[in-house]
Amino acid sequence: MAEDASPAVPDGAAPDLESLPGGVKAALEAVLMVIDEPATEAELAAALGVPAEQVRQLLHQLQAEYDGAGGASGADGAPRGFELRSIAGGWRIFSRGDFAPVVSRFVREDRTARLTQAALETLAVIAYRQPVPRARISAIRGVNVDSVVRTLLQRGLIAEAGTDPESGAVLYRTTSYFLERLGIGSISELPELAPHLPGLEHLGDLDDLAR
Amino acid sequence: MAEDASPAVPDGAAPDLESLPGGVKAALEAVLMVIDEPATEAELAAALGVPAEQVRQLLHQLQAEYDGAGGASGADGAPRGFELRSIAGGWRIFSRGDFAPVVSRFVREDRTARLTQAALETLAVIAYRQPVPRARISAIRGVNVDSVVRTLLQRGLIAEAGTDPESGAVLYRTTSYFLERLGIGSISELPELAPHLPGLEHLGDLDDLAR
Amino acid sequence: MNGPGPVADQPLEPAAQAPQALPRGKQRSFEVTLDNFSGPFDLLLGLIAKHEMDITEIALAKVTDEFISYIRRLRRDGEWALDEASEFLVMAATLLDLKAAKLLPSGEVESEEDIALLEARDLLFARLLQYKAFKGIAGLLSRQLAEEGQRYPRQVPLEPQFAALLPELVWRTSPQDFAALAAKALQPKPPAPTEVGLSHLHAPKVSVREQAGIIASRLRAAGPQTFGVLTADAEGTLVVVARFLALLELFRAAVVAFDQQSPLAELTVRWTGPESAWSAERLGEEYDNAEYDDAEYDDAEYDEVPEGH
Repeated sequence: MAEDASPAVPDGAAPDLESLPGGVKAALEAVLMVIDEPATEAELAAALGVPAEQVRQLLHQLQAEYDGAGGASGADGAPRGFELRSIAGGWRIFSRGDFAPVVSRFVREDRTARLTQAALETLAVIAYRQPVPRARISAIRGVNVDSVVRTLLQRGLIAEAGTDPESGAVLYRTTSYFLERLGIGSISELPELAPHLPGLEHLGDLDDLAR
Repeated sequence: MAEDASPAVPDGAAPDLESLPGGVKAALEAVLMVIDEPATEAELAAALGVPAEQVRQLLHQLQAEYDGAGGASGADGAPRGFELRSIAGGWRIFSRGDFAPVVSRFVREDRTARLTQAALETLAVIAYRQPVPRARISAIRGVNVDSVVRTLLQRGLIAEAGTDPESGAVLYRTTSYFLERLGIGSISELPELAPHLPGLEHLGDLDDLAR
Repeated sequence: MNGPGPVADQPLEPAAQAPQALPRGKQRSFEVTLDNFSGPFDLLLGLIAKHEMDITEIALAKVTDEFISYIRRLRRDGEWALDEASEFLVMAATLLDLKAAKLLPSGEVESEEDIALLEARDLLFARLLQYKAFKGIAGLLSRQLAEEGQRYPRQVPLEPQFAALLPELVWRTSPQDFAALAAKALQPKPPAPTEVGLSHLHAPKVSVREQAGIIASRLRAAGPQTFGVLTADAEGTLVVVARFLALLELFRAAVVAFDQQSPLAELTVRWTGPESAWSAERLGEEYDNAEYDDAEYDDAEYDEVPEGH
C-alpha cells in the first residue's frame, strides 16, 4: 500500500501515464487488478499523480465497462467475468457474483489440501514467536513469505493480531483452529523448543541474528 | 484438479454457463480472478465443465481482447491495464508491464531486485545443465559457488533435485518460480546456448575436464 | 594436429558482453595496458581466442600485476570488484594453461604427450568459450528477469465465502514434529559469508603463501627453473593458479625474476632474493586483509583461493 497519500509522488517517478497505451484508465486498472486489499481513491490518486476526482470518474467508468454498459466491454456488450466493487471505502476487482457456482467448483477441486513444507515452517515460526510481524517472519525464514502467509490466513490457521505499537506493522498469531488441528488445548502446550536446539535456550536473543 | 471432466459434478453444480450473461468466456474470466498460481487449460476446463479445446480458444480470445485487438477491449480499442499470459505451464493474469512504476507502489514483493553477476552466471549454468551438482557448477564457473547457490535457493529460483547416484552429491534444478519470473512456459523456451558457443557441440564432455 | 580451428575461428562476439547487473550500478572494467595491447581484459581474451594476438607475446605477469594494483586501487577507494576478481582467477588459470600449451616446439608433434598438450589447448579454448557463453546467457537472463519483473501477477486472497469451500486441510504433523520444524526454522542462518569454504570441492584448500614457500625453496635449492617445471607436480588447476599467483607475489616482492629469450621462448624463473632469512609469511597481505562488509557482496567468491590458514 502507498504509505503516504500525498500527491507529491516519492522518488519523483510520476510516470507520463497519458503517453502510455490506455492512459490513466489502464494504469488504474493495472493497480486494481493486482492489489490484494482494497485501495482508497486517495491512495490511487496519489500513486497515479492525478486528482482524486478524476480517479473517481475513471473508477465509475471502469465499473460500467465491466458491467457491460455501452457495449464497451465484450464485443457483444456482455458483462465481463469480473467486477469492480467498493467495500469499506476501498476499491478492488472481484470475480462477478453471477459466476460464484463456477468459482466454487474450481475452489472445491483445489488439490492443495496439504500444507507445503514452506507453509508448515512459516506456521511454526508464527506459533513460537507470536504475535509477530510479517517482516520478522521473512527475516527468520530468509525468503519472502507473502504468499505463504496468505495461504495460512485463508486456511484459518493464523489471524491478524493488531499492529506493532512501534512500527505499525500488522502482527500475526495462530488461531484456535490451529490448536484444534495440532491437537493441543492452548499455545502453552506447544512442545518446548529446547530439546531440538541444544544449547540455545535464549531464543529471544537470537532473533536479531537470525538472518 | 479433477482429472476426469466427467459431467457428473459433485453436488450437481454443473451451472448452465451459456445462460449466464457473458457465457463461458466470462465464467473463465471469473475463475482467472481467483487463482493464485498459473492454472492449466485442463484445470480450467474441469472447473467450467467444457472441453479443453474450447478453453484454449477462449483464453486466446481473452488474451487478444486485453491486448486491445479488434476494439473489443476499451471502447477505444486500447489495451487494458492487465494481460493474460501463458507461463510456467499455466495461465495467469498480470498487470501490464508499462504500468510497473505505479503498480509497484501497491505491491509488497519486489520483483525488480537484481541478482549479482555471479548469481546470474550460476543460475545460467544450472538452467542449462540441470540437474547439476554444485561441484560441476564450480568447475564451469571456475570459482566456488556455495554462497551464490544458497542465495538462489533462498530466492526460490532453484531447488534441490535429489542426489547424483554415483557421487552422492546434491543436484540442483531450476523451479517453476524461475520459469514464472522469466515469463516462459518451460525450460525448452530458454534462449539457445549454441549461438553463444560457436562450434562446440559436445559440451557435456568438457565439463568434466574443466577442473 | 587438429589445431584450435573449429573453435578459435569463430568470432567471439563483443555482443555477448551483455549489460551486467553490477552491484553498484556503476560500470567498471579492468583495463590492461601492455606494449602491444591496451583495452578491456575481456577484449584481450577475445583477441587471444581469435589468434589475433599470440598468447606468448602477452606479458602475463604484467597483466596480473596490473590487475592486482587495480584491485588494490578499488579497495583504497572503498570498492571491491569481487565479480571481476573471481573472474580473473578463471581467466588467469586459462591463460596460464594456454601459455603452457603454446610453449611446445611449434609445428612438430613428436610424442603422445605433445598431442595431449595440443588437445588440452583446444579444450582450454573451448572452456574459455563455454565460460563466456554462460556469461552471455547470464546477461540475457538478467534482461529478461528485469523486463518480466515489470509485470505483477494477480494473487489475491479468496473471498471468505470461497475460502470456506476449500477442501478440509490434511494435517499429519504431531506437536513434536511441529516443534522440530520450528526449531529448524528458528535456528540462526549462517551469517552472510565474508569468506567461503572450499569444503564442498573435492580439491583441497590451497594457500598462495604455502605455494610461494615451495617455489622459493625449490628455486633456491635447484636454481632457475621454467614455469612448466615449477608446476609439473601440481595436483590440479587450483594449485597451478596458486603457484601462478605466488610467483606474481614473489615477483612483486622482488625476490624472483623472469627471463624470456624471445617471444616464443620458454619462461624461466630465477631466485634473486636473499639466500636465507626470507619467509613467505610476508606475502599476500592483500588477500588476508580482504574486508568487505557490504551485504551486496554476499556472493563474494574471491578470497577463498588465495586465503591460507
